[in-house]
Parts: sequence; C-alpha cells; structure tokens
Amino acid sequence: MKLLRGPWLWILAALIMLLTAALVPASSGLWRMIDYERRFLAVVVAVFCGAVVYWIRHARQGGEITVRRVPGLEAIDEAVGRATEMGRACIFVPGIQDMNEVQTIASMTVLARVARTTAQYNAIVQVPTAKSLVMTSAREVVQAAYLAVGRPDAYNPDSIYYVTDEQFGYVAHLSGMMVRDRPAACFYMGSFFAESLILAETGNAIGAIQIAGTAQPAQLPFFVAACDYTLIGEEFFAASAYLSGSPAELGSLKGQDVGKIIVAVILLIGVTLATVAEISGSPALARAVELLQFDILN
Amino acid sequence: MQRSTMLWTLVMVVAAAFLIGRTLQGEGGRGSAYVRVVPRAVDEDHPEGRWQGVERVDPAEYWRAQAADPAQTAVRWSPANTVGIWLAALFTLAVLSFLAGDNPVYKVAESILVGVSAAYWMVVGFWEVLVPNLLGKLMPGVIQAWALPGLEAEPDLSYLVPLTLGVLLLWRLAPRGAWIGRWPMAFIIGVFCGLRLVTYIHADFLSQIRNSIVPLVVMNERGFAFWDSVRNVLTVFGMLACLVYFFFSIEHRGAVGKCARAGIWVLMITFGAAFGYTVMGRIALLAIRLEFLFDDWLWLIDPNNRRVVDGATALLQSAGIL
Amino acid sequence: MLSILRNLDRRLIFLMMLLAVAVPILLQSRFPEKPSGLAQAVFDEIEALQPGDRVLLAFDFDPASEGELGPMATSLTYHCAQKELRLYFMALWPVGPQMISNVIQDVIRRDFPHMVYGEDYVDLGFKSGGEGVIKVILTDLRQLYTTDARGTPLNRIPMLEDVTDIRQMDLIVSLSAGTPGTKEWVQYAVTPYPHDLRIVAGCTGIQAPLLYPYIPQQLPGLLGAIKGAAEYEELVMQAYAGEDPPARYAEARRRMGPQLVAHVLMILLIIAGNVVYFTEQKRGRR
Amino acid sequence: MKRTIPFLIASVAGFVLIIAYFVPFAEGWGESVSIWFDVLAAIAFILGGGNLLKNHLQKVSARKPGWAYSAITVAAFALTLFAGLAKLGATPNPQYPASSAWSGAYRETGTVFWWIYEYAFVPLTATIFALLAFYVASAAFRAFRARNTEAALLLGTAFIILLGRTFAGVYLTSWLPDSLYGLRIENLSVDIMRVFVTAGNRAIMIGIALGTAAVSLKILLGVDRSYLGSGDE
Repeated sequence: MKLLRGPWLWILAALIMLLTAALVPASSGLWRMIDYERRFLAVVVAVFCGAVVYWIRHARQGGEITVRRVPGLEAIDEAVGRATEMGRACIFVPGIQDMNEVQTIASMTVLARVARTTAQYNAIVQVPTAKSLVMTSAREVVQAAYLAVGRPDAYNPDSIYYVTDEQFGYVAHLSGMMVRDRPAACFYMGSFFAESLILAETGNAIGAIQIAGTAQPAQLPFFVAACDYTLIGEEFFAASAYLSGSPAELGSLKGQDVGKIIVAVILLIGVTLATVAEISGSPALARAVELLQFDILN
Repeated sequence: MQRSTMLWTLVMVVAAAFLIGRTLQGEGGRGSAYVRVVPRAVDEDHPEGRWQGVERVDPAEYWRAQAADPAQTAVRWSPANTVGIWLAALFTLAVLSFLAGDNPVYKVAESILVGVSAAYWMVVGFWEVLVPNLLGKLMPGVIQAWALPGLEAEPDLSYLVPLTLGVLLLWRLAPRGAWIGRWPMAFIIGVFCGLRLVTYIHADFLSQIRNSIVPLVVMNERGFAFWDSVRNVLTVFGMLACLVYFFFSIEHRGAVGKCARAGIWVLMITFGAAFGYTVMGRIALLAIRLEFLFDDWLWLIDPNNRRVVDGATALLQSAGIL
Repeated sequence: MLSILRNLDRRLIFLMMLLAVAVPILLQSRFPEKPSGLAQAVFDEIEALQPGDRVLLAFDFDPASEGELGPMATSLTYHCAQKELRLYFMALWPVGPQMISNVIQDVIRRDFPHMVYGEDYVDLGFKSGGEGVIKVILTDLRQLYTTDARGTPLNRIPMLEDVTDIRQMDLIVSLSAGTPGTKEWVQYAVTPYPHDLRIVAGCTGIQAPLLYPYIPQQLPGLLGAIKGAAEYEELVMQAYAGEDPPARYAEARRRMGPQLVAHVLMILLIIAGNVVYFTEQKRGRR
Repeated sequence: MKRTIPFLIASVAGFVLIIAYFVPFAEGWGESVSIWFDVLAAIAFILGGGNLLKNHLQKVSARKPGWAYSAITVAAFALTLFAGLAKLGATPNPQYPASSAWSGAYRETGTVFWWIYEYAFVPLTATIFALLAFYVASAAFRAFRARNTEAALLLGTAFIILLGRTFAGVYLTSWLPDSLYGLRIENLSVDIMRVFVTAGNRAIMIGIALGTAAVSLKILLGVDRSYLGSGDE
C-alpha cells in the first residue's frame, strides 16, 4: 500500500470530486456545465492522472522507484549488437496505423532508443512505413537519435521510407525485402493486424532475432509463438519508460499500477455485493449492484 | 537446378498455351466472363437510357440468352473481363509462388501491388476525403457544379484549420523552415492523446470492470448452480491473476510470483484459443482464393450453379465450346 | 521416419496445406452443422423484430475477409429481407460499399425483387472517420450524410425522412474484420446508449476472442468465423428456405469441408512437431 | 523554440479535448478533430506518394540492382493514379443525368479504376492474405512445442479449439453420456472462450487502457518528448 501513501492532496481532491458526483442531485446547475452521465468517469480520470503525476513528481524529486524486469527490453541492445557483428541491417516496423494511434506514438519512442543504439554501434536501421505521417515522424526521431550520439553525418533519411497505405501491399514489400536483404534483427513495435504472422514467419525463415511489442490482443499469440521476445499489451507501453531509464518515466509505471489497484478494489467490492445479493435475494442489494454497474461504471 | 527451372518453365508454358487455346476457341471456355448491358438514366426521351453500363452475369445466363435468340447483343462475352480474370489468376499464382522461394514472378507481382495500392489509397483519399470533406466544405458551389451535384451546403470556414495544418505539413518540402512541419504533427499527437486517454478509460477500463461484476455463487430456480458458479469464480480470479502479472512495481517472487504465474497461464490459454480461432479464418481465406481459381478461372467446379443450364441450352453450349 | 520429420521442409508443409484445402473444395464435400448458442442468439434477435423495424447493417470488411464474412452478409440480409425489415446499409471501410452492392445484387435483387430502393432498403455508402462517424451519427445523421451512396439527398429518400439519428434503429448488425468495426460499434454506440440500441455481430476468427468480453451485456449475439456463418446459415435456411435453397445460400456450410481437413492437418502437425521435440530431448539426455 | 512550441501545441490541444469530453457544450469537438485528421492524412498522401516516386525513380536512373522492378512499380502507380483521378471510363451520376462524367463514381463497374481494383488489387491483396494459411501451418509444426507448462497450455487450448470448431470434435466425443455433456469438445471449447479467454482478454484490455492513458498523459505533460525529434531548442 506504499503506492497510495503520500499524495494526500490528490486523495482529498478525489474524495471531494467523488462526493460531489455522488451527492449533488441530477437537477443541479453544475450538471449543465459537466455531463451528468460522465461524472464518475471524471473522478476516475482525475484519480488516475493524479496518481501518474504524483509518482512522476516523486521520482523527479529523487524518490526511489523500483520496477520489475521485462526480459524483451534487454534483448533490444543485444539484437542490434548481433546485427552489427554480422554486418547486416536491422529493420523496425512501426505497425500499420497512423499517428492518431497511441501505439504508433509509443513505437516512435521505442524507435528513438533503437536508432540511438544503431547509431552507437554504427549499424543500419531500415524503417519502412505504411503511412506518410509516420514516415515524417520516424525521420525526426531517427535524426534526433543520430544527433544525440554525435553522428549526424551517418543519418540517412532514405532508409526511412513510405511503401503504401495498403496493409498487404506493405507486407508484400516487407517480406520480399526481408528475404532479399536478410536483416539480422527485426523489431515489430506498434499496432499490427493480420500481417503479424507473415512478418514473424518470414523473419523466422531467414533466422533473424525478432522482438515484437503490440497492444493488439489478437496478434499477440502469433508474436508469442514466432518471436524471440514479445512485449504483451501494457508491457509495450511501459517499454518507452524502461528504455529511457529516466526516473520520471518510470514513475508513470507506478501510476499505472494504481490503476490496477482501483480495478481490484472496485471488482472485489462489486463481486462481494453481487454474491451477497444473489444468496440473500435482497432487492436492495441487487439495486446497489445495478447502481454500481450502470451508474458509477457507465 | 538450371535444368529443372527450364523444365518447369516448359511445363508452365504448355499449360498456359493449352488454357488460352481453350478460352479463345469460340466464345466461351475457361475463364470467360460475360456482361449484360444495362440502360442508365432512362427517361421519356431516352427509353434506351442516355448511356449504357454493364454488369457481370453468370455464363449460364449468356447461354440461356443465346439459346433463346442467337442474334441478341444484350448479354455478351466481355474481352476486358476475360482478360481480367486471367490476370487475376496469374497474380494469384504469382503470389503463391513466393512459398517456394523468392523469384522474379513474385517480385513483379510485389512491385505491381505496391504501385497500384499506393495509388489506390491516394485516389480514395482524394475522392472520398479531400473532395467532399475539404473542398466541398470550403467551396461547395464549385464542387457541386464539378463533381458532387447532390451537394447542398453552405461554406464551412472551420475547415480552414485542416487546410492550414496540411499546408504547414507540406512545408517540410520547402527548402527552409522544415521544422514548421512539427506543428501540425504536435497538434495531431496532442489531440489524439487527449481523446484516447478518456475514451480508453471510459470504454475499455470502466466497462470491463463493469462486465466482470458477477456473483460468485449463482442461484437458479433449482437452487445452487454449481457449474455457473465455478465459471464465475474462475473468470474473476483469472482476470485478477493476469492483472498481477502486469504489475510493474513488484518483482514476481513469493506469493505475487505464484499469482503472476497463474496469470501467465490464463494468458497462454487466451493466446491458444485466439490462435485456434484465427487458423479458421486463415484457412477460409485460402479456400476462397482456390475457389476462384477452380471456379471462375478453370471451371473445374461449379458450387453456385453458375454454369448449369437446362437440357436444350446445354446442347447448344456443348456445341459452342467443343 | 523421425529423421524425415525432423528435416521436414517448410515447403512440404505448405504443399500439404494446399492439398488439405484444395482437395475438399474439388470434391465439394459437406458436413452436418449443429448451431451454437451465440448463433442462435443472433437468429433470435432478428427473429424478435417486427416487419417494418429498422435495421442498420454496418459492413466493415474488405475483399480480403470476404471468405469468412461474405456468407454471413448473404444469410443475414436474406433473413432480414424475409422478416420484411427496413434495411439501412453503411460502411466505415473504404471498400465496404463494394460488399454492400454485392449483397444487394445477389440477395435483394435476385430473391426479393419486390423490395424498393429507398423504401425497403437504402445504401448510405462509405464515410471516413472510423469511430468519429459513429459518434456523430448517434446524435445527428445529417451532419455527415448529405446524400446516400448514389448521390440522392437524404430528404428525398422515403425511409430516411423521419430518421434523425441512428439511435432510432431497432437493431445494429455489424459485420467486421478489424478496426473500425464491431468493437467500435459496441464501445461508442451501444455502451453509451444501452437502453436505445442493441447490436449483434459477425466477425472474422481473429476478432472473435476480442469480442467475447462484451458478451452478453453489450453484445448479445456473435457469429465467429466461418463456423459461425455456417451455423447461422443452417438456422436461417431451416426456418425459411424450405427443402431446396439456392446453392449460394450454402456457401458457409460448403467451406466447412476444407476447414475440417485443414484443422486435422494442423493438429497432426502440432503432434508431429512435439514428437520430434520430445525424442530429441530424450536423445539429448542420454 | 523548435521543441517548446510544438510541445505547447500538443499539450494545450490534448488537455482541451480531455476537458471537452465532460462538457456537453464541447462534446462534438473530438469528432470534428477526427474529421480534420482525415483531411490532413489525405493531404499527407502527397508526401508519401512523392517519397515513393523519388525512391523508385532514383533506383531506375542509377540502374541499381532490381531497377526494372522499380520501373514496374512507378508505371503501376502512375497508371492507377491517372485512371482514378481522371475517372477514366466513368459515366455521369444517374441521379443527375445532365451533369458531366465528373459526377460519376470513380469505382463504378466498367471504369478503368474498377478494373484495376477488381483484377489486380483484389487478387493480389487477398492472396497475400491467404499466405497466412500456410504460415499458420508451419508455425504449428515449428513453434508449438510443449517446452514448459506455458507452451503446453497454449498448444493444448489451440488443440481443443481447432477440434471443437469442426465436425471432427463433435464426432470424437459424441459418445460421452449426457451427464458429462460439458466435457464434449464443442462445449469445452465454448467454456474455454467464456471463462479463460474472457478473463485474459479483459485483463489485457484493462492493461492496454491504462498503458494508453499513461503514455498519452506523459506526452501531454512533456515527460516523453522523443516524438518531437531533435533537441536544438
């Protein structure tokens, strides 16, 4: 429960919001400014954001942050290193969605790290993209990474290029290119759909080290089965925090954990209420469960 | 290796020549396509329509029409669509050839696909987004006169915002001040981060908690429902165990470790099931491609009875083909 | 034997898969179907509607997934037309309109020629914007749709005259192969308006596990992959088509033939893979 | 400057939209911005198409290995683009017969663009998609090995689902008596979906929601600015 200690101000603010949401009647003028239906959502958003902000501040002020290990991440440097030894390229596939998808944005922060490592090792990273906006962002990111390690001359914008918006046109190009150029390391980070298995199996056939990360639950099985390491769902979003190593970013992970505690608490309360209501058959309790489900959690 | 390649090429050329010969023999054979002429914009002055369009029909319909009136031209053989079916079949085979290894045929197919699809999405973007949602909003009069006669709207100047953002974005092509292209990017990223933050918490986070609130003990008219209760208990605790696995601030040791391990097990079962389900879909995809080859192209099977005609027409059909 | 298995060429596996799918297609074999609860639920939801009720058919898929969703689209449209419902087609995928015109051509024009465009069914066409479109048309249809897919202004279409937003629909039928699709319809349409809207869906195999968490509160019925399509097809045909339905209404059940053989092949491959693995392990230990 | 202004733009835009979600007056803002984004993405096609042309034309003019394939790509691209933008072969909109052919649908049956779509785009993309059937088979043989408990669970479940979703499963366990109804494979597969898959997917979805929210918040707060590129302030 150390996670919840300290942020008294936030807890107080959240309590006030919660009480306001629960007690101010629906006819009140307040709800002309704020959507009545979404009042509890506002509380949850505030609590979650508050927790993330609190832990980021805590970390910035020198507070200690401990997080568990995620194996896939350590493999990134290793994979780039191997590609360098073999004198072959790495490819980074940022998924097939546009910059309006948070997974693509998260993949850009992972790319920043991969590009920095390739710049240090003097390896080549190829970034074929399926969207023009992703291409422009990726160029900014890679250029910045090369600048940061002091090798701006080695940056080649042509290695980051647009292929086509069409999912399978993009895959046709990628798999053909993988078979021909035989990259030593493949990173699949972002939002993937059916192409996941085509990529992972082709990468497997050419013997590349493959590291994947996605929050598309449907594609996780294929990455888990065919890649060396896979960042599952939330781990993928946490990756940028881990890779940056900055305490402020690691702090945000603790904020996420607070979110999970909220889930567990609400769930346990709800399930207990529902169970007691079911056994006792009390209509009052059944109404309470309904209130929780369709009013508070709406 | 060289010899086998030559042998294969020879086999393929002979097979292709045979198939093409069969198609060109008379009107009708493997891979042939037929169309019906349909009148468009029919009114009193133009009972035949101001102009005519076509739609594809089954071969059986052509044979039936021919049997009824050999001189008719409303339903006819379509060279463009026949070539199209052949091309589609060759493209299908070209992509499948990648399974045997990378080869020039696949590379050609890949190059065409990349070019065609990039242009396809640009064309779609132009006619579906830029014309109605940008130009049509900014200058509806011009667009109505030119391309969208059904458009009835007043100019909406708020669309100057995306136009400006677009110009800023394209600024990076200019020799100076490419950094200005970051502004629209930043705007987009900021906007969607804000939007996703709330919608994900609303739609996935809260609604998934809500759906998980179930009684652990289920009663029905016959009293205690054992299996339903077991299901609910497993669902709730399975989900909690998975959440423990995703916990970042505690190492997976001791009791937490055991819980996290149970969580991984549940995740693995989830993945296994997803894999099984997906296999189904993937096989259906292959099936439909093979059906195209066997049905539309080679006429080996006819599951939809598209080439079945009654006795009299059948006679004519066999006379026409053989 | 074992050494053959161990060095099994990828290409040999590919060839086996090709045969496993091709041979049953050529033989055109069929197997019996037993409908599952979720297919029955979809059937019941549509069955519960009254003639003249409004159904929104959202076709969010493309030719690539037509193998799975095409048969569902066919039998769902057939069922709705038999029930004399009013059909509103729309698409959030750019190629969706093609899928819509396919069912209009194959089902409505052929088997329900008495249905009138604009009175019994209407094609609203494609709008870009994904979930944004859903959110807008929940409160105001005309903000985004000025015309239907054929360019006719909405006000001149009889069945759209009194439709201001899609909350007036009695049921949403979503066929989806990805994003945007059923998940977005559930998240943005049904979740905020649980009392106004109901939805049933058909989806590809890959989507199905993702949609299970919404069952049954937010999503009462779901057809998963070609199997779901076959089950539903069986239900609809048994109820409405009589003894000898046209061959095109057996598409899904026909596809179950290759499915069966290919699944058996997959299982054999998994077993073979593990046999190799365990014997190698044993040898390693010795 | 070059990083601060974009960050401020992102941050202000983001927080305004978060607040707008709760204010009835501003509820439609998010949707408007989504439509703007589509317009912007469509304008960005110019960047993508330009880049594609530049890449391939460079290869062709330098006679790099495989330049002939680049030439094919450029030709296919140019042909499709022209056919689509010029609406080659289109007829006027039947609702407005007096209008010009520009009012027609660019992908109506019979246009050149439709032909390219129907006979090149569809077979090529659908067959690439169909390659998956082969890849799942090879993955099944190679990757699904019961190395440990986790892998065994994964493959065991896949096994039951594969059997349960065809007639083979029904056939194999139909001898089970009605008292063991739940153990018949088709019912077992339904229970797996209802219990474990639901639990697992819910946890994944909740995790993703939290991850998405946290990443978004980090970007809006400026903790993570790597997406903005180089740091020459």
